[in-house]
Amino acid sequence: MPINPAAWKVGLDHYLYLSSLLFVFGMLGVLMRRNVIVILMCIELMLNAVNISFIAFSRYAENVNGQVMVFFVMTIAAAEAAVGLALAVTVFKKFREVNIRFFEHLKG
Amino acid sequence: MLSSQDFLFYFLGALSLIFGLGVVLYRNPIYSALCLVITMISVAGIFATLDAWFIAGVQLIVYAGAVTVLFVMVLMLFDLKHEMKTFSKGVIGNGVKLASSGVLLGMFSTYIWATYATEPTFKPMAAGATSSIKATKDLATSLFTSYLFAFEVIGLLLLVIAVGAVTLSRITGGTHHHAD
Amino acid sequence: MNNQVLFAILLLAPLVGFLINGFRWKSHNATLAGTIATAMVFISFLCSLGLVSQLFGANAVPSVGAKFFDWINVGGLQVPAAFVIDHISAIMVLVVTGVGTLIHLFSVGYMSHDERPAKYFAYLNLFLFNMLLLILGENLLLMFVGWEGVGLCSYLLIGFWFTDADKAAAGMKAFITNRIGDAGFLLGIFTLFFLFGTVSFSEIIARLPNLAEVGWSGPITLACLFLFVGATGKSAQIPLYVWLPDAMAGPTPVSALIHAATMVTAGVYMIVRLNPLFLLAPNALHVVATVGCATAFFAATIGLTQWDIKKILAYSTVSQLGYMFLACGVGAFGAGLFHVMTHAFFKALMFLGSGSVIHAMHEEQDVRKMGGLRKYLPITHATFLIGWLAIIGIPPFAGFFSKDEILWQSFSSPLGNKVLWIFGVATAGLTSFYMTRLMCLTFWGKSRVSKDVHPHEAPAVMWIPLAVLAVLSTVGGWIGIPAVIGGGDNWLERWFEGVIREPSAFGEPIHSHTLEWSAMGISLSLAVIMATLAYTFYVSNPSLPGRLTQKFHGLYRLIYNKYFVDEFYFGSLINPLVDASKGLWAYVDVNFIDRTTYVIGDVVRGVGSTAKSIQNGNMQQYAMYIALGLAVTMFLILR
Amino acid sequence: MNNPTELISLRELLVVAPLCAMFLISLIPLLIKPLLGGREPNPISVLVWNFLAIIAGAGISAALFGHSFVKTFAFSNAIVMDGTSVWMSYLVYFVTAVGLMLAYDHVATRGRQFTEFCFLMVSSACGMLVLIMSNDLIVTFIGIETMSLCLYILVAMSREATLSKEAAFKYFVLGSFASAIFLYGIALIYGTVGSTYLPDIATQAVKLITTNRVFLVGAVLIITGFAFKVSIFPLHAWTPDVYQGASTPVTAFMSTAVKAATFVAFLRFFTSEAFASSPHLLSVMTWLAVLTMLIGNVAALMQNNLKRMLAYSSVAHSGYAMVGLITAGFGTNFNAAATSLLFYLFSYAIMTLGTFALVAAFEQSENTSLEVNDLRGVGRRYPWLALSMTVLMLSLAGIPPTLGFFGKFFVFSSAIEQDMYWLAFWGMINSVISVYYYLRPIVVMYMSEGEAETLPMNLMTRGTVIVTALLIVLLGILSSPLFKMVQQSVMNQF
Amino acid sequence: MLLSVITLLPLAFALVMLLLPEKAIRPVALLLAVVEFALSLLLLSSFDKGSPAIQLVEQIPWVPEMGISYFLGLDGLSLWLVLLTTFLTPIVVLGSWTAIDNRIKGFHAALFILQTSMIGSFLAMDAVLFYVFFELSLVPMYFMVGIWGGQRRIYATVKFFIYTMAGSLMMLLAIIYLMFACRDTFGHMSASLLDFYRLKIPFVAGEFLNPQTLLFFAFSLAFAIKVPMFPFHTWLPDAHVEAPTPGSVILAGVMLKMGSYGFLRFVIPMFSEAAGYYAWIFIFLGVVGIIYGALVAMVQPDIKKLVAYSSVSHMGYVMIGLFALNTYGVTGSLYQMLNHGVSTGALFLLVGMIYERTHSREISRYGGLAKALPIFTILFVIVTMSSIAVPMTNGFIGEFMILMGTFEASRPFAIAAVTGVVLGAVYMLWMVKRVFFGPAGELVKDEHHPLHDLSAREIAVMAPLIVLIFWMGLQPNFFLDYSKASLDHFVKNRDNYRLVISPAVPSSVEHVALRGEQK
Repeated sequence: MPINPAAWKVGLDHYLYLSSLLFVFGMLGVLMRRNVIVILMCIELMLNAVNISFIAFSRYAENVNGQVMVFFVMTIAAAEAAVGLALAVTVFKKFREVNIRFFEHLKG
Repeated sequence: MLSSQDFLFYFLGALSLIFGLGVVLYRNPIYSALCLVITMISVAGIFATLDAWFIAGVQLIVYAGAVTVLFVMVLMLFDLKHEMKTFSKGVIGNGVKLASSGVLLGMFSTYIWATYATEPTFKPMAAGATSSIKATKDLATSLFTSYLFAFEVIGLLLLVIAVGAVTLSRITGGTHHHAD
Repeated sequence: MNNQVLFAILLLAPLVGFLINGFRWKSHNATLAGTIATAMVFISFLCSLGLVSQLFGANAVPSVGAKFFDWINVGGLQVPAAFVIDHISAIMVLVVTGVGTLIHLFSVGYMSHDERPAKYFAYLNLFLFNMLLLILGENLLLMFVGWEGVGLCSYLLIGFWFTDADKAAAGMKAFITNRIGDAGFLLGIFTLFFLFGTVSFSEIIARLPNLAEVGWSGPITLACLFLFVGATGKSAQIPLYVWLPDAMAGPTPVSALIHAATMVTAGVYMIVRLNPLFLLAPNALHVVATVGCATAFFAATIGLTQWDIKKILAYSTVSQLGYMFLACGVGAFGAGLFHVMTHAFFKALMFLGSGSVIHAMHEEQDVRKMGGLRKYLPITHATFLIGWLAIIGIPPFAGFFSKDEILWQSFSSPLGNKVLWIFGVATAGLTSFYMTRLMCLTFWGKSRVSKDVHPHEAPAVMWIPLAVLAVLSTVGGWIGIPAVIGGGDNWLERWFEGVIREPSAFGEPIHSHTLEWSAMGISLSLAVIMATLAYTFYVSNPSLPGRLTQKFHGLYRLIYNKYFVDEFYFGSLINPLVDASKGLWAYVDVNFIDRTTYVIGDVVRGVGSTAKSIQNGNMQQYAMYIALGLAVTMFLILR
Repeated sequence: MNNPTELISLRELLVVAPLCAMFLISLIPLLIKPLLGGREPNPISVLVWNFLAIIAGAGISAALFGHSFVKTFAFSNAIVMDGTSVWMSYLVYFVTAVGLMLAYDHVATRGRQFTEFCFLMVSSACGMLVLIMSNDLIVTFIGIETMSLCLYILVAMSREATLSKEAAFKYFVLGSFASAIFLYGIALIYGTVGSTYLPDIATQAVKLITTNRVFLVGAVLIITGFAFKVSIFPLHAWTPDVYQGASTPVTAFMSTAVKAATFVAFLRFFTSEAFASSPHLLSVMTWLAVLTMLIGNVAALMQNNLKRMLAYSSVAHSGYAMVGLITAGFGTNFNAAATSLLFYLFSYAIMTLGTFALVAAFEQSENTSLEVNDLRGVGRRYPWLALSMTVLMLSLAGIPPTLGFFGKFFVFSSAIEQDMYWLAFWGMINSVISVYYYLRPIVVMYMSEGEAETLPMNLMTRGTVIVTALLIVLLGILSSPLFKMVQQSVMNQF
Repeated sequence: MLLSVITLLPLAFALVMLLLPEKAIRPVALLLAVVEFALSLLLLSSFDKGSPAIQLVEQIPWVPEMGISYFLGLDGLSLWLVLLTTFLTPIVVLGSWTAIDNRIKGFHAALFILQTSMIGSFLAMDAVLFYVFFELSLVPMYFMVGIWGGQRRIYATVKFFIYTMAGSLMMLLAIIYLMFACRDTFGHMSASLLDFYRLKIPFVAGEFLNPQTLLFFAFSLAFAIKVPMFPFHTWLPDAHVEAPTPGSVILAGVMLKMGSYGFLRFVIPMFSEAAGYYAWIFIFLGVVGIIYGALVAMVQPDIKKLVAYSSVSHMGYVMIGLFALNTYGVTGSLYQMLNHGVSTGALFLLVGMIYERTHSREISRYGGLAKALPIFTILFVIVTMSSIAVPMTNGFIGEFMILMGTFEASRPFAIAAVTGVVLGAVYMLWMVKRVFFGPAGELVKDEHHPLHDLSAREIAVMAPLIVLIFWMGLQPNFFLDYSKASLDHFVKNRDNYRLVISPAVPSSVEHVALRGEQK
């Protein structure tokens, strides 16, 4: 990124960088954390990252649809969180463990 | 010369990134949860800098409010000790994971840069559009016209999820004894 | 009675006999079976007489023939089931049916104690049917049918007492060796067909070009050589003669009929039939002459040392067949056929005689255990004596004329030369030596018969054929009395005019009565000398041979073991082939072709197990695959 | 997008009528349950209600759209009802009905929560319908989510204690991971195109695909999202685990319906021929298809657990379907290719339903994990089941004159029509490999010694097995009418 | 109508088998098989020898969108193979009377399904229909070997199935390609052979990557595996040895012919240039197969395996005859297919009979059988003679023709092939000697279960075959006259081969517009 003041002027691209960075953070979390709850959190993080680009694009295109989508995404994210946590509870009740390394009965 | 809005962006962006990283890195899930809250708040702030006031609000309420609380509650429910093995083991595995994420990030940013770095920054909002009421009104309109169907399906989804979550919570284990 | 019917009866009578006896193969009644069989052959003998008679007299026709049905019609290949009797096949058909009848008759007595006589006679009739096909068939293909048919029958008859593994092996050996010849014959047929577009003898001969166009080599020569390969197989010439001595495993009448009188002469007959063709291939003729001469001499030497009465006769047969080919090779086809006839007489006689001897000695074949049988078997001895005189070529017995004709032709013919003649004469000497030896050891001298054997003369059914054959081998030669002796010209030559051509294209034969007389004298005197020599060896003072063999021990062992030819074939050909096949099976089939399929399977399984191993239940591993896949695909797509 | 004045018209309601009808009727047993004081109502009644729901849905869509395949947009073009929608919705109805029957019979699913189970399955079907009809990426996303979230729960709802929970959780995490990626793709597409409306994307793509890399990135992300749902090679890893862990009826349901619905959405996304102008995209997708077939088959080769083997084989089959998709997306003769793909989905769905139904028929308790060798002696004891199984296996292997053969035949013929010989060649090689493991159950059933143990007398399941086997043979021999219908439904719809 | 009846009736029979009670099955099956044979004899009367056209045609659109039709037709090439099939089936039923003792229902059902598929593949005039029957025939045979087979039956049957299928799938690709070639040439998709023949497929001599060469080899692979030709024969010995007697009879008698018939019907006429250009490969492999098969057969310790390898050798003759590409060769090959069907079928039946008595096929344990079982011996020797092509048996005509054709095509190969005549005699007669002659072997002389000679049923099984052996040997014209027209047409117009339908009926297939117009 060229170091000239113009480049520091915040534009659409900055928001997109931000969102992709956050997205990748979330992805890394999913890939590397072992605690299922944290994994769920990281997924939420990814969704948030996506939302940033949605809003940025919609602001950029003067087009409100992006915000609508974000609205949907949030709802679905909430739903996912609910189901995910419910599942986590069920799994925990069974395995007494939230470390995903314990869920490897199915393989091969 | 950077405007206040730009400073705000950098500040919030840095905040969200740092705490986003925190979510990933903190050994203790509780801390992760707290980082998540802060990240979400800062993301809400970023929404605000993009004049999406309503969404920012929703973000605060739904995420920072409901969802994270849910997480924390579940964590409390499990009341886990400070767990030892936080990250996946395996040099190669982690190497690949980091590498592929890195490559992805690289590609995202380069292509974004290639496409949008040269673009002019945001046009200033049209007069009157600054009032969040107007924006929210537009949002509502398109939500109930162009996206009516999606909206309805979302409703259906929520209902189903409600049922499903209840069901899940009341699942009873195997009636027969398991083989192993 | 028209010829069609005559031919039909002539051919089908033996077949009917075969079917009758074949379907009552279980019966033990030798007399009945024998009578049926003999009657059938005799019927066809009569028919052949009836047909041959038409070639004589005022309104003589050159040939009589009959066509029954189309056997094969494919493209240009038209093979009718057509048969012909001309001056060549007339002689053969008479010999075959006539001698055949006698031998059938003899068998009635010989096989009286066998347990499956009906089967035996069925085979014998089948053989005659095939032999007639061979002789009368108007085209190469029918001849080939008979050709393989007689081979099959000899296989069945040699292995008649199949419970003895060696006899079965001998049959197999005969069939397979013949098969090698037949392969050559097939190729010959193909070559001729694609040369002349037909397989019919008459048409082929009609379409022959003259020597000038053909030149001394080329496809015709190739065809002749192919056919000659067939002949060597069937007529037991070098290198395929090995089956004939073993073929003696069969019942003795079979040896007489098939392996002396008829089948083995088929090769000669085939060459004579195609003589105009062979006259276009002088190189082929040279090969024929050389092989014939070599076989004659070679077999004769082996004959010197054998102890088994039938083996001696077998080798003499090979040697005599060599003579016939020598004749054909020098272009004296008439002489060849002449010798075929006389040889049929005296060799059948001697085989049957030996048969009666063996019968009398209770299946004893070793001449060392015989001797002095003259007083036990007077008739057999008398007839055998005639046969002996005939084969060593004492005038006026049959053998003399034919053999002398051959020797003279080999000397005088433009295709002949001195070397052939010298070997021929030498062979004559050897022949008279080992034949005399046979006589001495079997009939003369003092008896070496073991006490518990009481030789007795054969019944009439067996000695009558002997008598008849004795007469024939006495007078049989007189139809071919050479001009020098008979004053008048040779009847046989006139008979063959038109159907058998002279090798005149290669130059003039030598015409000199003095030379002919002296040649005759030389061979005759040599025969007498060798005979007396043999007599002194084996009657006057029997110790001589022992000392002689001591002296030339190595040579003796070499000859005694038939030059180790069988061993050579086994060591150099058969065993390597079997081992190679085992190798092919073990290494090529199992370890290569089969293995490759396994290898492919293993590769697939290998990939499968990797695919299984990356599936290690770890969720984050799966997530990693997703991320990795995403990264890679995106990179590849956006590159 | 249309103007907000006329808010919603009857026509639009009609388009969603089947969906609504099905969903609302399926709610009824759920409402009955509280009235019974939380006691589980009689399962047969629940089943009947849900059948009513399905029949209502199917009937309405047949009555309204079955006769003529006119393209009807609704809700400001968010969804489209065309021939494809109608036909694939029939498939979904069929599969759901069968799934419910299996669930009713199966020990792992028929229990205190059968009502909820049925409800969730039907609502998952609703999600699929949305997915099939959707004409807008965001709607597609919502459809996928509805479908999947229900499935996560369904997988977990087995009575079996350990594996099902594990499977559900794995499925959930990976699924939401994939849908996050999918969503990011939507975001980028939205940003570049300015809309998520598929026709807009199709039109814009022609220009963007060459000029705008971000658009392509978005496309790749979306493809990845779809590929996960239909388990294409690097994203297939979840499939065997989940299929094995889930209770067999659920497996049957999701291995067929999910794949079919997702492939339709995938197809709609690929409508624009613009993608053909990105050569790398084609080659990469070709390789993905080939690898998918290969990995699926060779891994199935090594399995002893019947369910797992079938799971891998279904991976391989989505590879074959992928061939059809590629020919549709990159070929010149879109209709033919789309027809062959849809036909293949039909045949695949029927075969797979049959096989999993058979697996269900053989499961004594919810904990049985059926090995291939457990089929010993079935040939003697249950000749009809064995015969049907044989037919199913041969059909999966693509032996004529079964339906499976014609499915493969059409797919590969459209591949050859587009000169994609390489693809067809690999397909053939793979079907040779696959023969080996498809023959194994037959070998065990008929040719190896041993006695089959007595099976629970679950009529519907056995009925399903036999009926599907019959269908396979009949539709195989009479494949032409089916093919013609699919063809007409596709004709000029995209 | 007749063809469809003959083709599909056995399917109905198969259903009948499933519904019948156990004990009624064998007689009924025999009856039905005989009925089927009688029906098929009607073909001879309704077949017009004179014309090379395909006759008794039936054509019904099947998948018109792809130009696939249910298209049956009969001509001189297929007539005798169909009859061979229907002729062998009753013999097999009778021959398996005691050999198959369990699951008779299934066995006979499989047998009849197999019959349908074989007849169908001989009569199909539509490539896809042919493929369907061709593949379908694998399934019942797979069960026959797998259920009623010997020790290693499963290995053998799976190998057989996969090996054969691998080949035929490449053929499927080729067929599809040709269908589209038809569309590009004639404007409508078509899988009809008549259209395939009319295609002009570009061929570049000497280089491999051109359509005709690739298609040629794709087809050839499928059929060469089925035949099987030399390097692809590995499935055959296993399948034969493990198969039950009736299975081997059908396998050797008819199924191998499906391969050689494929060459005759598809490969050579459709890809004439390629066939002419690459003929030497096939003649070479054929000759190698003849000699190799004979040599390997010679050293087999197991009678059945010996016969199996002899099949490799005999089918080698068929191949060289076909690729001699002249009247004699092709005629001989067609005739040799029938001969091999009869003789090898008979051999397998005989081997099966002796196996039923002693439960062993080890040559070394036999010997002197001729004394114990005279009738059996006589029959066996007769069949042996036919299999080593002694004149006046059927084998001779075929081999003679083939060798003659090969001689015309290429002398060196012919001379090499003639050695097969000798080797054939070697391995068969050696086997005969070791099994039947010599002193009684261990199996023959043990008192515990003395061997009894052939029963009336077994003689009845063999009788028709023996009769046919001599009939075909003595009256080849009777058989060849039916095929002559087709064969001459085949050879003369090889380089643009056409077939017409007679009586010329307007094809009942209206060509449905293509699968969707271009986007």
